Amino acid sequence: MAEEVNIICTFCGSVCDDVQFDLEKFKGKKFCKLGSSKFSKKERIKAPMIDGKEVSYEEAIEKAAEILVNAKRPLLYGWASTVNEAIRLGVLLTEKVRGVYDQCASVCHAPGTLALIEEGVPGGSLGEIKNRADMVVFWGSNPMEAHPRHPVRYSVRAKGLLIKDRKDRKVVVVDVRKTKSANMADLFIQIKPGYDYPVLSALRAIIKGEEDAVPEEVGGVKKEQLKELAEMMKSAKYGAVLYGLGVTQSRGRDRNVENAIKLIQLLNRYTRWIIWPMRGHYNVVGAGEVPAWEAGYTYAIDFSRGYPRFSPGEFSANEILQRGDCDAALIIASDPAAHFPKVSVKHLKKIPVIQIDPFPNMTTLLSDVVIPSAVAGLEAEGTAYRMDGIPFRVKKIVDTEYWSDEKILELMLEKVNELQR
Amino acid sequence: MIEVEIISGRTLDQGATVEEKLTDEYFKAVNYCELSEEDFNALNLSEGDRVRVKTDFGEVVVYAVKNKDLKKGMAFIPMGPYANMVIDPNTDGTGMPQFKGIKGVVEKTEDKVLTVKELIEVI
Amino acid sequence: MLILKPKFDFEISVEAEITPALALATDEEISNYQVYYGKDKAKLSDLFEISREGDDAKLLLDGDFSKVKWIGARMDEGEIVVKGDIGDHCGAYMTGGKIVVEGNALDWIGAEMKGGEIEVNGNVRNYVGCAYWGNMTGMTGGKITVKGNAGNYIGEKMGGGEIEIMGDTGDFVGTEMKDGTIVIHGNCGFVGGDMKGGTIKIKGNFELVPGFRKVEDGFEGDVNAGGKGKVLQL
Amino acid sequence: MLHIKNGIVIDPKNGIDAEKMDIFVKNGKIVEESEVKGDVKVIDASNKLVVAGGFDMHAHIAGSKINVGREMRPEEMRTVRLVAGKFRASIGRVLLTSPAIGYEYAKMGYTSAFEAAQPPVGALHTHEELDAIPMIDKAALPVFGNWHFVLKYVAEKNWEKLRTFIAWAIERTKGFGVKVVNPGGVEAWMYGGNCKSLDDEVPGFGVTPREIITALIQETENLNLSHSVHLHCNNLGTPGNYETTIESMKLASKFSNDRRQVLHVTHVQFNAYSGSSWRDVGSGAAEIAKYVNSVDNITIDMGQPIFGHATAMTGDAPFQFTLHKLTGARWSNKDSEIEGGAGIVPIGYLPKNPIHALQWAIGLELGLLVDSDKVVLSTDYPNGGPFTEYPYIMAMLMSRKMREKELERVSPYVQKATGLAAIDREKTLFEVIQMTRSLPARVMGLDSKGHLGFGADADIAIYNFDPLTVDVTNDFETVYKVFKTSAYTIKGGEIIAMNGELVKEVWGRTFWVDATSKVEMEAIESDLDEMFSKYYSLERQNYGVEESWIKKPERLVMG
Repeated sequence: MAEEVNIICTFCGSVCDDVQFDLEKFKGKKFCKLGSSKFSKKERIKAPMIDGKEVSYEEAIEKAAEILVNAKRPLLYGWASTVNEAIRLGVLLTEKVRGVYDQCASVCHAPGTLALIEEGVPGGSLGEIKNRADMVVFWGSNPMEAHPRHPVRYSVRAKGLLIKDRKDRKVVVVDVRKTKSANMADLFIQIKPGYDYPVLSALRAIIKGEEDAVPEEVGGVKKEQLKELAEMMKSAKYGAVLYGLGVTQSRGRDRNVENAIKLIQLLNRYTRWIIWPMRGHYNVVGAGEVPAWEAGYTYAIDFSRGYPRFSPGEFSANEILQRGDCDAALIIASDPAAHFPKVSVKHLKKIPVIQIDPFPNMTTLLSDVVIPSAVAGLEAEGTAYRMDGIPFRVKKIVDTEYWSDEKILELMLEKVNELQR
Repeated sequence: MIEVEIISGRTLDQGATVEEKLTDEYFKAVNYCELSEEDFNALNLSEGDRVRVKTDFGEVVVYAVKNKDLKKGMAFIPMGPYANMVIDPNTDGTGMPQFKGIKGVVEKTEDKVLTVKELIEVI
Repeated sequence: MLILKPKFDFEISVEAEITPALALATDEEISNYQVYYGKDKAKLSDLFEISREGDDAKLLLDGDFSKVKWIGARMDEGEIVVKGDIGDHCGAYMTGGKIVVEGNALDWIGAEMKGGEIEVNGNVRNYVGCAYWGNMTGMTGGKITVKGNAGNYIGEKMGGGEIEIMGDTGDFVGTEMKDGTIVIHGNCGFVGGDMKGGTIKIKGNFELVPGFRKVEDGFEGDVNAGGKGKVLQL
Repeated sequence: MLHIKNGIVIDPKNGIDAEKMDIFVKNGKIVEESEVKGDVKVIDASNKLVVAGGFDMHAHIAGSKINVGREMRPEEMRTVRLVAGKFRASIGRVLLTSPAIGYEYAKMGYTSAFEAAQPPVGALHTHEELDAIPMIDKAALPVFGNWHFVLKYVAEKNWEKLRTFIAWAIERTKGFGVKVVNPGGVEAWMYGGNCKSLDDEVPGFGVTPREIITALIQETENLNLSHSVHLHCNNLGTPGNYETTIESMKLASKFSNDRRQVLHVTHVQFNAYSGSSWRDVGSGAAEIAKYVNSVDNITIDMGQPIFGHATAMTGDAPFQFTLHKLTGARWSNKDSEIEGGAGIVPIGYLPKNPIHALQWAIGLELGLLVDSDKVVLSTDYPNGGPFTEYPYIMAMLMSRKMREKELERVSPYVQKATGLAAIDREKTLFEVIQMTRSLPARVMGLDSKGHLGFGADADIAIYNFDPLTVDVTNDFETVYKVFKTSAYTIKGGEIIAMNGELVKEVWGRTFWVDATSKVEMEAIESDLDEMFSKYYSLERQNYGVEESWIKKPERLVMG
């Protein structure tokens, strides 16, 4: 008899928790393509390594501790694909070695955090979108490729309290290109790359009744079409703007999000609207929440003075690397060598790098110390926050010889304490 | 040679192979540039051809792919090491490099597409 | 006048919150003045060669200071001359005196400054005269002049004073600005955006965000903020 | 083992008012002298005040609200309190990081603080943050008043199911009691509305706040939970709302409990306004005090504003939006599954602002006019301001002279809109100790807290202050200063702080209440399955918090 267990998917920010996993066949029901690849067997980092030579966990961790303690300003980066218990130890470790804590959001949704600082975030949980949203706008987000089950479980086709059918809900996609998600929309609005900000300003002005201050065309969109969208938004009973990296990684970045939030604030004077980011990694929310309660900020945190300071233009990983402002790095649960611009990777190649990850990746190729770890949600348990902040305890369903991130960091913190004594 | 505005971003295949970066599947998932039909034809490309993508920030050789949904002048490269050779690394003080909406040029080339491992060597 | 020269190329950034007042301190105080070099606290003399010429309240920073942050922050009088480039936060919160940077400056120059004067001969990066994260008002007084180009967020949330950029600038010039004047001689990107008051004068091309109405001498807005800011052609 | 020698003890629960006596501690408990032998550490408490550790029964110290508050207010986080070394780095102006919360309470002689609003679906997050707060004992109150299960069972008048659901929910959230925030009003907010009176109908359910509150009191009493219903009233922050508050209190009139109140009404200052608009707004504190003093089944806490920075954060989502519109400040909102919502808005209380001064005066009126066995001292941290200013409130309550001095710097509007200036009453030190120690412990139903009798937890604060010689009405500055930092804070028998300096980091317990043995879970099984599959975005099997996930849980079984 094959044993089936419930698992919580640890790939994307949707954190689907309705998957039944067959341990014998090593296959899950209800997975999307991303989930089934996450929970499939693939090549692992075989053993801890120092300079390419296999060593014990203890030796690798000791070496890592030495690197961190000897650095003037180490960068500890990643965290989005591990659990809160590990992240918390990571924050403590960064504080101990007086380094810089940064996490994957800084190349993902951190501009949303900056917008939160400016305007707050009027949001809601995914269940509320499912239950109430009669209009959903995907702005610069492409769930069909980045969060494949989001439309079914939470947003487009999800049914709930007030929404009984797909027809009860209007779906709009705003993007600079016709994505796969645009195909499922009732309305697709294509804007010129880099013109989210003015389009949002125009929508606000129209909704406010000041359309004479809006030119005939904004960001490649005709005023008539903007008026149509504004009218749709105003007449929705409960709407949700779900924005993605199309907004945060292009011209305007945080100011785009800030402007969208101002639009939502305005709309709430007429009806109910919420806005929420389509967060990428399964626990990138935790990678910001944990440091926020431990150290006051979500990312780009410098501990060099023994207390936390925040400055994205100085302490985010890419600024640090491009300025050559760190002399060692610990990379955990992420792959900056693949996901950072060339000039940032260049500095990473120059300094000692410690990597903690289950899988070999491009960062492995430039790391001096490599420490393989267990896969959270499969081989290790712990807490993770879904994109809407709802906490889950992801599960351990198979045994492994690999150490969990938590165990690795616990020992590393211990070693650092010893070395500093 | 044509002028384009480059967008990088997630694709399903990129996501499905992201934990297997040193495999051929990942290589295939991220080593191409989508162009509009018009631009694709203007460069006299056929499937399997390579293009050199150049911006103020770097250049990279990738496979050319035709995408009927793209407007003329737009180019899409899946997020990853190839896109990152040409995107704008400047964060403008926000910490976030500009991964989307970078002006560049695309031309046909006979040069080969570097593997992931070769790519990191040349950085 | 106190003269500082970097002793070596700094591997990582240095934080040295020094003002012209330091020039009036004793040699020992100057030498032992605490600065930060990564996790290590350092003495000023560990990182810089220190010499004096005369005894006026003036600092001469001779060399590459692009990795040195917070120079002139909170200064209230005296003068600082930087012979090379300068790092972030130069002249932040300053209330008086003068800073001349002969090279380029990084981010946050003159952030939240209330008075005094800053001149940069080269380029500056972002957040010129801006408000720090979470704060409501940027610079409220004084003047910042940049001969070269500037980055994004120039004079955001500005509450007074003047910024003049001789070259080009990036996006979000005077966004959420409340008062004061910004003058741009070159081209720039997005201008305005929830501007409440103050004046922006631009000589080159610019992209005014929706929310402004044409008035006699230029544009007024942003209507989204119920603003009466002015954007004028120089 | 500890021997606290020659201290001047005030212990209201045990009727001790400034008596010189010795206290003995063993295994984290207060014991008789005969039990303490051998290696005993002696603390000389001569001429010092010895009291139980402070107990903050209503503060927002953990969970998504305060954390979003931190995230949206970096300007709050730039105050450095402690550089990392033997202890964690600790920062924050009014909003504090988790380590800072524990440290600041400890430095002030407080040893327990309860999180007053736990969003049920976010319970695990709340517990993670509670687990990150060192030094103190903790607990959290899950929020019930807009939860669809509650609305449904009240509509059906199915009390067995409601009772069972309460037990289920408290167990799943590892919560402590029944918190109710703007009952019905937050559900109405999902449609852009609110419930401003007790008889406004909740859209989609046909029930009223009156029915929700009454039913929740009834079933909380039937379960005889440690703590009563803990109510944040409807119509908060609105002129004229004191009438809604009194009306809500009257809903408790048919219930009683020998041990404790049957209704705790929280941060009443925000619900004690008379008048019909912000132009003629005044104080309704006297009327509320009159009512509370006339009954024996209601307690309140003050919700005292402190002049300076604060952050409004409540489960009262429609109120937070109103506040945003009123002030134009940043606004965060969170609609939360089918459970309710929350909002966050930064705020500052300015002495010269007539409304802020009014709020300040009303808080004090409540503290002065309500009997000391019915009103707990609170700022509703961080809504009214920092908990670190409790000593200010203590001193103000005890000194008319200090109040007169403070009145000089606030808006004169206070003179005409409140009765504060005319109040002669000065609370005694005994009463203030009662309001900060024994009463909150009683309100929460924790026998081992808030006093120094045998068997009590050895949570003790010692202050450099001789109550027999200091004149609290005239030496208010001394009083304020002394209560800011304890001479000793002892937690579970260990010295954790001395003279405002931390000595040792300890980790307190998290209390939670288990009433599941008093109900048959079968009653709601199929409802749970149905509601989860239809309306939640997560699986029922993945909902809730297991005890093993909490650092130091302490289960209180309701017999």
